[in-house]
Amino acid sequence: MTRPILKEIKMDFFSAIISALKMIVSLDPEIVQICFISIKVSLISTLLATCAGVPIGLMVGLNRFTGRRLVRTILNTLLALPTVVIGLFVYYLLSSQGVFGDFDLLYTQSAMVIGQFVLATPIIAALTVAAVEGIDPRVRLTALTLGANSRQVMTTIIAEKRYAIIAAIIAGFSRVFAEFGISMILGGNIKGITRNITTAIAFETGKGEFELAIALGIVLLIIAFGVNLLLQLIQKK
Amino acid sequence: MTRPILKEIKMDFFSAIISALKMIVSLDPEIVQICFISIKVSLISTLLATCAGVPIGLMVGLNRFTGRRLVRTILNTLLALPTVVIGLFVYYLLSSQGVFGDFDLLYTQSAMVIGQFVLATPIIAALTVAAVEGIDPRVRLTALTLGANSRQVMTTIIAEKRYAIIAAIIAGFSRVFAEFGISMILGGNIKGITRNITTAIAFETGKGEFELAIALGIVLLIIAFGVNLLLQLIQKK
Amino acid sequence: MNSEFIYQLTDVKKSYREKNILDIPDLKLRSGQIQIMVGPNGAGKTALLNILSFLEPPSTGQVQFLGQPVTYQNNDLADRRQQVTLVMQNHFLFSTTVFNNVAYGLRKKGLDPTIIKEKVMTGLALVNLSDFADRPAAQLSGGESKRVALARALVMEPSVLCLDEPTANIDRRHEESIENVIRQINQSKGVSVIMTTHDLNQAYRLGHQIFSLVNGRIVTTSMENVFSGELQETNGLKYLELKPGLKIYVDASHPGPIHICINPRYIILSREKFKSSARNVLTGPITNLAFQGNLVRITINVGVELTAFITKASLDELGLKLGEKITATFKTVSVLVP
Amino acid sequence: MNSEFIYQLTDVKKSYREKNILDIPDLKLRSGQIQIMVGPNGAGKTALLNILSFLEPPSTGQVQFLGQPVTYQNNDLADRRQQVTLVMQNHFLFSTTVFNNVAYGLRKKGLDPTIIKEKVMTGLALVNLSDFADRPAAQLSGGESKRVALARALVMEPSVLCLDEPTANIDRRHEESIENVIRQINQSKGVSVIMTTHDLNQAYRLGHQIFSLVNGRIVTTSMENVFSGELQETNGLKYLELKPGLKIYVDASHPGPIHICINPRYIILSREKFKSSARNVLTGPITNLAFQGNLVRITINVGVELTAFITKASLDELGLKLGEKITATFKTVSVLVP
Amino acid sequence: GESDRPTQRLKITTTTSVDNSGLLNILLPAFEKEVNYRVDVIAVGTGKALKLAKNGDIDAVIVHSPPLEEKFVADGFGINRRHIMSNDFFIIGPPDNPAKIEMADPAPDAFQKIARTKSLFLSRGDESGTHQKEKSIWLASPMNIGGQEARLEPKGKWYLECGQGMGATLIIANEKNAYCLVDRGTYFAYKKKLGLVILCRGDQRLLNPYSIIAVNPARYPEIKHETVIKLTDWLLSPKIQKMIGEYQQDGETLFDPANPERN
Ligand SMILES: Nc1ncnc2c1ncn2[C@@H]1O[C@H](COP(=O)(O)OP(=O)(O)OP(=O)(O)O)[C@@H](O)[C@H]1O
Ligand SMILES: Nc1ncnc2c1ncn2[C@@H]1O[C@H](COP(=O)(O)OP(=O)(O)OP(=O)(O)O)[C@@H](O)[C@H]1O
Ligand SMILES: [Mg+2]
Ligand SMILES: [Mg+2]
Repeated sequence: MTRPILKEIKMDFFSAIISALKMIVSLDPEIVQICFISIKVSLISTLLATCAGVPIGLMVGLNRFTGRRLVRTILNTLLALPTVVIGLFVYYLLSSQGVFGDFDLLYTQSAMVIGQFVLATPIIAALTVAAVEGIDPRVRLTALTLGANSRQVMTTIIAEKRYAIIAAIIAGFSRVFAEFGISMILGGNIKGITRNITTAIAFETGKGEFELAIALGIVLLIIAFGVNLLLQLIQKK
Repeated sequence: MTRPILKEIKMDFFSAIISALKMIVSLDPEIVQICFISIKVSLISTLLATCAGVPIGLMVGLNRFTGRRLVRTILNTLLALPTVVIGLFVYYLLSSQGVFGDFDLLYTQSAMVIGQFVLATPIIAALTVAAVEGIDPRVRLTALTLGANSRQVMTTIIAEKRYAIIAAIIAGFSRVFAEFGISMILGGNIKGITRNITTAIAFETGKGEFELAIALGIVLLIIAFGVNLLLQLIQKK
Repeated sequence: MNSEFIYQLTDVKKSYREKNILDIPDLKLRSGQIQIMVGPNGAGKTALLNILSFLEPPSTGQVQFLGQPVTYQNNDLADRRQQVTLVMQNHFLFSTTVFNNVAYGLRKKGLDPTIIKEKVMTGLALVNLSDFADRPAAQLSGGESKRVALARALVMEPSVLCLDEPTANIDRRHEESIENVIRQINQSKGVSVIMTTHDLNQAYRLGHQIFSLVNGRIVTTSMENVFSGELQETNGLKYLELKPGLKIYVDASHPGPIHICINPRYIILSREKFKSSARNVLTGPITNLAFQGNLVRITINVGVELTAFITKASLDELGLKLGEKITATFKTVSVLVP
Repeated sequence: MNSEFIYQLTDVKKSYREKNILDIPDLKLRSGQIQIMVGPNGAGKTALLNILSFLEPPSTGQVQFLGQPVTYQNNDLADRRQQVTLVMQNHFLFSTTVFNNVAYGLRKKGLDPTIIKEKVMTGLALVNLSDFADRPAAQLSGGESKRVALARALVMEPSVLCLDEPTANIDRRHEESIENVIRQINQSKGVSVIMTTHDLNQAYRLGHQIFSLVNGRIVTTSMENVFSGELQETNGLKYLELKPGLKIYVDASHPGPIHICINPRYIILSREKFKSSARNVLTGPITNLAFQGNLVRITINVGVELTAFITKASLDELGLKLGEKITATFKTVSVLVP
Repeated sequence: GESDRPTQRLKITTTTSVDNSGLLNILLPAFEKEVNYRVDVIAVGTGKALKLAKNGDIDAVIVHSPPLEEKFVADGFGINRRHIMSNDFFIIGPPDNPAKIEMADPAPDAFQKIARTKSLFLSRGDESGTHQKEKSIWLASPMNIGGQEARLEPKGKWYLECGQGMGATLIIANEKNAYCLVDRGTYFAYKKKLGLVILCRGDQRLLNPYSIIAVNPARYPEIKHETVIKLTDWLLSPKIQKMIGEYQQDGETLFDPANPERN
């Protein structure tokens, strides 16, 4: 049971950055695994949340229906869902007594994905609403008069507001990538299976290994930076 | 020193909502205090973060300078700052050996405000960037040609993009209102002083009082809803 | 199926809040023609074009398109919108290149890329912007941008082309070439064109039919000689005083601010004043003489500019010259109050 | 301080990427006048107005404003912008009410609310939109919206008013009243007006001075008779073939697509063809006769419409009538190739 | 609110198990009044508690990990370590007890039975007091099943580490039907939710002693050392010790008073 890096690095605060870089360069298998789990789970949940959140956001942001303002307020309110509460809520659904107990999903990456999906969807939806709400009405009219059907009008609106919608998706990704409560409750921080960067950070913090925790936090930020760069490249194409 | 509500309510999952309403109606002094601390700390930190984040967002979103794309990517990356890492980082600053150790701020509401400020500022800034980046260039030109100075141009841009900027502020508020890591590390979950809704939820969860934790989560959402309604009223004026 | 008319509007009204901005009891538009709508700002021209291009439903009333009533259900509208393309007064270009803008509608149709490319380049050539294909749409001048919007509509080859002030912001040369394009697609491809303009000369040059909209109502007169003012009454005679001493007698019931139109065909020109039942008799010098189709358009400065149409034969008979004084006579009842 | 000229531009160039869109070696604009800039789409009119209203700096060259060189430092610009107001071609209204839009600049000046209210209502009255104060700006028709933008600039009472196609989208009545407003603030308040238009009649009606911009260069001729085409050469003679058989001989060196302008003052009209050194001799019927200030503007259809200016005396002498055939003669060197 | 309480404050950390029991909420108000101090209780794991103490950010710790405590004192960070109370650990597991451990088994033997049958075992794996205790039991020689040689290492798919607090660990163990080591207080707090039952208890090695340690005032002069000493003495006073022994939750005694011999 060796954890060469996690155990041996003891450093002072200002060398945390160096050790973070060391961690990345060293490619310590445990760190690599932890990062991989974080990235995989967060990307999948963000992807799913995008598929749900962007259409919801478009629907609420573009249509005028009664109760629209209420729906918007509810979406905004859901931004304040604490991860612990989402975690507990999904826990009840997935636990052996729960509705989906038969699938035995608790303490798996799938459970984390479900929880993070619940977390990210309202974020992406609410920010998509903000992005498209003030859109020039001529975008829709122009698309319609050039023969676009409803679906095509939507993709046109997305294309016009691509920067703001990608910002919404980035905000969603960042939130789930940095969240901790859901991963802890639904993943269980089980070593090698559901231990991701944030639960590892909490774990090291609990042990009093603050510097190591901060170094892991920097690793997380470096990865987030990489993902952002990637998104920006996609966006430019 | 009794905690009638915190201790006595034991309920099944589906009655959590009812107990949440009961909590609010009953105005149990401890619950009231916990909610008050949450609201007070989050509002102050959001206010400060708005004062910092909106100008930063406007600067980055509206000006074309070299390295702008990098700054934007960094802002987006900072969205992924885990609260635990912020907590630890600020802890080092405020700890008795830290730069600000003399102020003895650790485990006070001020410490929580500082941490939450660090959390919310990049959120508000990044979403403000997204809001103003695609702004019609004529807004700026029209303001300038009507004799507006730089500051007045900014307020005009804010007024034009008010919905998206308020959405940014709401996202910032929601994030700090629902966050837990900073409150825990910097506040210490001290009863009556720094115990807010999220640390109370974690506390009850730790004791196995899941239903109570969920009920508290619902209380949190109800408060968030109220704050959102309020913001909407301000926005409409 | 009666497709002599592309549109038949019955009792169509459009209102925003309480304000009624369109009120059209009956309007039939023939297919295969260039129909031109004129009228003052806020008359409802854009609102009517939005209804004709199925972007907005009327508040009440029925619209028939090619003999079929329009139900304003989603599928119905999608089909119809494929056949009608509108170039908005305040057009919008997507934030991409000129090429992609013009290709937009063709791509939504799912055409083959090589065909799209061909059509787009043909379209850009029509508006003289072949070199602009790769330019970002945001970097065009006002007129260039408008012409791209026109090309984008033209490549769609719709059955009906609605144009809301298509040559505003466009220079004279291109105005002419765009007029030619409009004429050409109307003649060679049988596209029905419905357009608005504030340039009456353009309307006469292009239109098979011209109709006017004033205060949301169709008026049958042309839009020459539209004046507005406060209705006044002295000795039972109702009139509008356009300038001190310049009165136009009208036959109107409701007092207050009104628009009036004087049909230039009903104005009689003579070298001398003559006694008649006509109450409006105004004199002034000729300031403009021009051919207008088979007619001659004569502008007389009677304090305001008054336009009259006469035949070429009358022109020769009267031997009118620029600068000559002449008298215009018309009856109270030929002053239209919409 | 020499304030005879509001602007003096020296060697001003503006380029986007590598493309040079303005190239003005020397331009002086007199103060207190109405100066009108005409030119084809993409000529650089809007780009020049943006420089004159200090919204964009030139790429190179010097701009003097009221005799002072403009440094393009922030403070400098803020001061100057207070004195110059621009109404953009593609104007923008803030998403608030009409009143707030018109009040915008006054509020930024920090004026008293009652004064603001007064000025705004006066401004709205000028453009005939007094009833529209409380309407959201988004709910206006195209022309109404443009008029609000005009009112918003007028209430600022600037020293210089730049107007980029102020009457595009505006109906004839209001066009006239806006022209009157422009004339009036120029005369009574001495405001210098610099405006663009594609309507040459308007330019002649309003302008103290008219100058043309073609391909980013100032040309001294008027914008009547602008043609474009491919320069061709046969037997050493260079010409533009506007239509089959309709050639205009020019004196140009660089081949390829060019614009040409023929100054209508240099066109000689005669009933008969006469022998001369002038190489361009074209014949056709008169299609339009009109007064233009002290001159008479005559349009002849020689295959394209050609405009000539003659004096009233010549008109009487020649006794020209609508429809008559007449010959236009002009020299190769009087065809300007900017 | 904050205002009507003394502004002088004493900051102590305690383990979550003590905080969750509610014991200090009952005890401390009397002390606060007596010394006119506000006592801020910060609940964190043993590792983090000692770290905060090392940094001088708190005045005293209440922890339960003798080896770490000894090291902490030996390194000069803390002084005046006093045993104030104890409770004990249980080995719990699924009722069908696949490893066939018995109530009276010595703890190391029970663990070895689990290892041998490769029954699922969930470790906290977080270097907490409980985890330290668990590791020491894995290292101890079993008595009835072979000797030192026969000792199996906790390794393999059956041995899971969750790195979480006691409560969360219990919940996971319950979902997974795994064995685990749990302290008395947390077990009773969660008992109603659990299908797991106590399978082994009573071994001396399962004793769980809590101590209070003052942060060394020589290192951090700003520490409120005098008050910490007062608190320590007060906690060890007969009246308070009696209260500790009598404190109950849901009908279960949670702590035993201090063993005077240890101090
Ligand atoms: N969304 C709206 N809400 C309320 N009123 C509106 C709205 N849109 C237009 N109007 C009003 O309806 C009337 C007709 O507008 P419309 O745009 O059809 O005029 P128009 O004939 O196109 O004028 P223009 O020549 O200025 O373009 C105007 O008075 C306008 O103010
Ligand atoms: N941001 C830009 N980047 C590159 N080219 C530009 C940009 N803006 C304008 N142009 C080009 O500069 C030229 C001059 O543009 P400008 O808008 O000044 O023309 P204009 O004379 O106002 O024409 P119009 O009559 O159509 O309004 C045009 O060819 C235009 O395509
Ligand atoms: Mg219109
Ligand atoms: Mg322009």
